[in-house]
Formats: sequence, structure tokens, C-alpha cells
Amino acid sequence: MMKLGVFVNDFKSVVDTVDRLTAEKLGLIFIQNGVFHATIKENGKSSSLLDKSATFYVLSEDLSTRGLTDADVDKRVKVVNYSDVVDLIFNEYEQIAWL
Amino acid sequence: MMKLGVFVNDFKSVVDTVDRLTAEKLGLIFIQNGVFHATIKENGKSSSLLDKSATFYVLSEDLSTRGLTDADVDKRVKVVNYSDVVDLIFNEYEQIAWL
Amino acid sequence: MGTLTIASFSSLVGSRSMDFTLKLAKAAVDKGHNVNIWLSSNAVMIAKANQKHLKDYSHAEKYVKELMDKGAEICVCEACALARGIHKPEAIEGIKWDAMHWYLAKIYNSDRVVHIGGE
Amino acid sequence: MGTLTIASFSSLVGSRSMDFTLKLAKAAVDKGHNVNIWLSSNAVMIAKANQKHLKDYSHAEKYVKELMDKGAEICVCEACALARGIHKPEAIEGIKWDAMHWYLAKIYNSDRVVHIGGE
Amino acid sequence: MSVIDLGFIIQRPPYKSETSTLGLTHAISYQVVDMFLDDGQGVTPKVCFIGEGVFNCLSGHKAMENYGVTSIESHVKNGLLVDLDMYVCKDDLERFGITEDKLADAEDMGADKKLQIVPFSEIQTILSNTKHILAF
Amino acid sequence: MSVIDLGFIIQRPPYKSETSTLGLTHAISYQVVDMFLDDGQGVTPKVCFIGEGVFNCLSGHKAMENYGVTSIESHVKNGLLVDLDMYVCKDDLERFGITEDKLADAEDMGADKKLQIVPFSEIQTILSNTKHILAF
Repeated sequence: MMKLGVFVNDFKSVVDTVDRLTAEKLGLIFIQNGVFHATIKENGKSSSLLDKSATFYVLSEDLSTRGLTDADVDKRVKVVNYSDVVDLIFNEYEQIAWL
Repeated sequence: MMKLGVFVNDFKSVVDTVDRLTAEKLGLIFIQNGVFHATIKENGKSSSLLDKSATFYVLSEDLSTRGLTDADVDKRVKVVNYSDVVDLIFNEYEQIAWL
Repeated sequence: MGTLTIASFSSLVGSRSMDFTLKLAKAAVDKGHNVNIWLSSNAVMIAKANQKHLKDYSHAEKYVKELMDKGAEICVCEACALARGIHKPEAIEGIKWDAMHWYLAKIYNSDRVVHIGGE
Repeated sequence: MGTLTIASFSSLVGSRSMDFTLKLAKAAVDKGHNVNIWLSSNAVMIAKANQKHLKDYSHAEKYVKELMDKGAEICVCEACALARGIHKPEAIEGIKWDAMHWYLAKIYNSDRVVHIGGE
Repeated sequence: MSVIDLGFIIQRPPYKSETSTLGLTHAISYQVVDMFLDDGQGVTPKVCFIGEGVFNCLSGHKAMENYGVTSIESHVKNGLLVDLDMYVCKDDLERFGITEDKLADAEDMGADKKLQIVPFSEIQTILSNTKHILAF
Repeated sequence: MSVIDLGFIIQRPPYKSETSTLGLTHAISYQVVDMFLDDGQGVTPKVCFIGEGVFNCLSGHKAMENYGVTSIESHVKNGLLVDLDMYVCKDDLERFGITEDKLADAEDMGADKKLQIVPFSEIQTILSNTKHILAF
């Protein structure tokens, strides 16, 4: 069984591999400008990435660096810090992809 | 009258400013991976940038570096070299944008 | 505890991906994991000694030294560095200089790999 | 003949935009135009002397010297260079070291500006 | 010719690269350009945030706390303090659901200028009237 | 454990940055990894070109002539010569209208391997079966 954790680091210019790659157990970790997937509704619609069958995380430091707070985050997404990310890497997923 | 020459240097990840910015006299110069706008039909359709009301150029060196030839270039696009680009900058346009 | 190998191809101050690399490495080391870092492409700039710390720019030198003190192994791609005019005597002490197969061998012996590419 | 000022923010070998900058500058100089080049952000790497020419990597040092011999003025952002640990004695001779207003002043006196940003 | 207008386009999201910061610091340096010019000469930057570039204008950046670098918000405020005209694309703010109260402001620091929210059509006109365009 | 598979994803267009070249050179270096490993240990790269990455596979690159750097095509050929399995996404080739005859080949150099054109679903399976993923 593929257990894949994906770092999503861009918003509008995110590479389409993120959309295409799947896994039995899939986690999307929004970091850098990827955090806008967790916080911005474009024309009233959430990022289509949130419709994927996956668990979603967003890096707290990269939210607050951009003036965003937990209150801005979509309910489907869990806010994590660097220490949590290390645990996700070791305990939840086996393969990691930076896309 | 705005005379604007735009360097288009990306294909799929091209910034949407290219689409939005207009000028009475507009030239799009496809360079680097922008050359795929002049040569690739995605799902049978040419790049929507070629529908703009503009004059189109593509840099010969950046075509051949990628294994593309003049024969691959859409008829609406003129193949130019670096020397021609200098002339375009000085003689045809007044403002230049790298987008 | 596990072994994590991180590869970075991003530059010191031109891209925040390097900051991510260093913060993730620190968090892993602090939890007791072994960490290896492979620096290739523009990321070799991190190896340059005597980076001036200006507040408009991110600053790597201090964090790199801290990570090595805590046992992390850091290696730069020698060819990438030389092509940029960075020679070994100009580099931060303790950083290894080697080639790509160093990285693949570290991967072989790692539990997890975070390969930060794309630039 | 006119004056062209080009700004580049891209790195020496990590991005081909630097190759574009140098080729465009050469074509303009060869046609008799005056050319100024402003190097900021990762583009300051171009100023580093002793770049080893490996065939997998683009190589700037030779072209930079050629451009200066033909009269082009080339200037790097001093703060960007220092933040990357590149100090003036390590730089290619003849390149100016200054700050952003040098670039704006050159723009003032230019007929055309090609500002290669985005990275 | 005395003073020329320059169009600065800030169109990339914050912090991934240095580009937004550099757009602002280059614009702010207009203040000291007279060092290299004759009396009466100068440049006036018109700074336009469009597309993902509008994300740079959010307030409350914790870049110094998290990453030890000056925040883009500080640079935006400095731009307002030195009287730069800074325009934020209304169409993009609406598209991304960002309301005016979320944007940076330097009123508390005594700035006379504010970020000016204008439709893209006006940004197009502003840029048309500049001598050169610098897209970051 | 003796030999492990590594999934290389090449997903960016050629030459804008170094990333495609580095993906190939890193994969090719698998040949000498035994310098650092024990007998019987090794890595096997599975190189997958997807999205805009398929543009790297076109033949006839004039990178050395135009820019003085080794072409990506040469690296692709070297990969085939050292028996790398290299997969090109069929869906993307069709989407961009690229036919098989336009792709690089190292038959003239005596390579046994060819670029293998496979649907994305197969690339998905290949990547699932690797131990680690390296996306360039």
C-alpha cells in the first residue's frame, strides 16, 4: 500500500502532478505559498485540491509569515508545526514527494 | 500610444499578466520555454496567446536548443534571432515587459 | 529513531526553500533523528563562508554550523560549486564535498527522503 | 545608437535567464548600442571570479569580461553579494559594486529597459 | 525631461523567492537616485500589485519571528512612508476574497499614503503612462 | 535488502532551470553508488517524464551550439546507454501532439534501452513500487 506525503509549495502555479498522483493513503502538506490552498477561496470556491481523497495539513509558520491565522484555514485542514511535520514524515507516510 | 513588447518565457506556468496586459501596439516575443506557445497544440488547440491582437515572434536559438525547427512554428509567428530582438526593442516598441 | 536525508537545490537567499530545509532538519535533529543534507545546484551557495547577516536576507551559515554540531552530515555537489566559482578553501568548515552518488548512497541507508527539487 | 539597460535577478547556472541576458547584451553591443547591466538577487553570483568551466554548466565569466572590454557597464548589488558571502576581493575585476539607485539612475538615462525579474 | 514615471509590477506571491521584496526595495530607493542625477531629474515609481502579487499586501506578517527576515509588510509600509503610489488590483482582491481591512496600512507610523485599491483597467492606464516597466 | 528502486519524476520543461539536467545526472550516477555501499547493495532509478517534463525527450537539441552547455538530449541518451528504465507519459505526449518519432533515441550509440512510452496509470504503479520519490 502506497503511503504518500506530498509537500505542496505553490498556489496558482502548482505543478499538475499534485492533481494526478494518487495513493491509498495520501497526505497533502501545504507549505510556503501552498498555504493559500488552505485559506483562499477563488471566486468563492475552495481549492480543488481539497476535494482530493486525502488528509490535509498546513504549516503554521508559513501561514503566520503571510499574515494568515488559524481562523483563515479551511476546516478540512489541520494546522501543524515543523516538529509535527517530522512526525508525519516518519510515522504517517513512507514516500515523500515535493511537488 | 502604448507600444509594448513582452517577453514570454514560460509555457504552462506563464503568469496571467501576459493575458491581461494590452497595448495599442503589442508584440509577444516567445523565448525560453515560451517557445512552446509557438509550436505546441495542446489537445489540438494552439496557445490562446496567439489569439491576442498582437505581433508574434519566437527566438530561433531557443527553438533549436529544444529540438524544434522553423517547420514546427505556427504561421502567425515570425522566427527571429538575438540581433533581430535588439532591433525590435529599439525600433518597434518603447516599453518592454518580461512576464 | 530514524534517518532522514534531505536534498535541496534552492539558493540561500533567493528562495525560501532553503529556510524550509534548514528548519525541517533542525526539527528532525532535535527529535533525535539522524539527518543528512545534500546540496546541489544553487543550494551550494549555502556552503560559502562569511555570509554577511543583513536583516533583509535569510542567513544560513549559523544554522548550518549548528546542525553539523548536532551531528547532521552536510555535503555539497563539488561540480556545482566549482561552476559557480566557489572553491573548497572558501567554504564553511565541516561541510563535505562530493558528488551525486554520495546522495544516492545516503538515500539507500535512509528511512525517509525529502527531495526538494523543482528549481 | 541607443542606450539599453538590462537587469537580471537570475543565477549564473541555475537559470538560463542569465544566458539570455548576456547574449542580448552582446547582440546590442555588437550593433553599437550602449549597454548597462544591473545584477541583483541570485544574479550577483555572476560576479564571482574563478568560475570553473564545466560543460554541463553555463559559464558567465568569459562573456562578462568580453562585454566590459566592449564598453558595457556591469554593476552588482553589494548587499545581495555580501549576504551570499561574496566579497569584493573575490569578484571579477571591473564589475562595479553599488546599490539599487545606481540601476534607477541608469534607467533614467536609457532609451530602453529590459528588466528580467520573476525569480 | 525632468522626472520620469516607472511602472513596477508585483505579480508573484510572497516569500517563495526574493522578487516581491526586491520590487519594493528597488521602488523605495527612488528617494536617493538624485545622488547619480542632475538637479531636477528623478524617477517616480508607480507600484502595482496584481494577480498573486496582491497576497503581498496582507497585514500581520510574522516573517522576522519565523524566518529572521524583514517582512514584506514592513517594506510595503516603508513604501507608503516615503510617499510611493501603490495600487492593489481590485479585481484580484475580489477574486481571492480579500477585503480591504485585511491589507497593510502605515497610518500609525504617520504615513499620508494608503494602498490604493483600483480596478485592473486603471492599472493598465497607469502602466501605459510610464516610461519603462519593471515586472518583478 | 539488496537493491532498492528510486522513482525519479521529471516534470519541468527543459533549460529554464537546471532541474531536468540534474534529474538525469543524478539518476545516471547510480552506476557508481557502490563506491559508498557494501557488496550487493545498490539503487535502481526509474525515470518518469510527465507533464511539461516530456518536452525534455525531444530529439535534436542544439544546446551546445547555442549556449555552450551539454544538451538534455545527451543526458537522456547517456541514461539509455547505462540501461536506465526511462518512461515517458503517453497521455502527455498525446495532449501536446508529440509523436514517437520526435523523441530521442540512442540506438546509433549502441544502447539496448529505448524511451518507454506508457500511460500515466502505469507511471503511477511504477512510482508506487519504489522506495523513495525524487521529484525534479
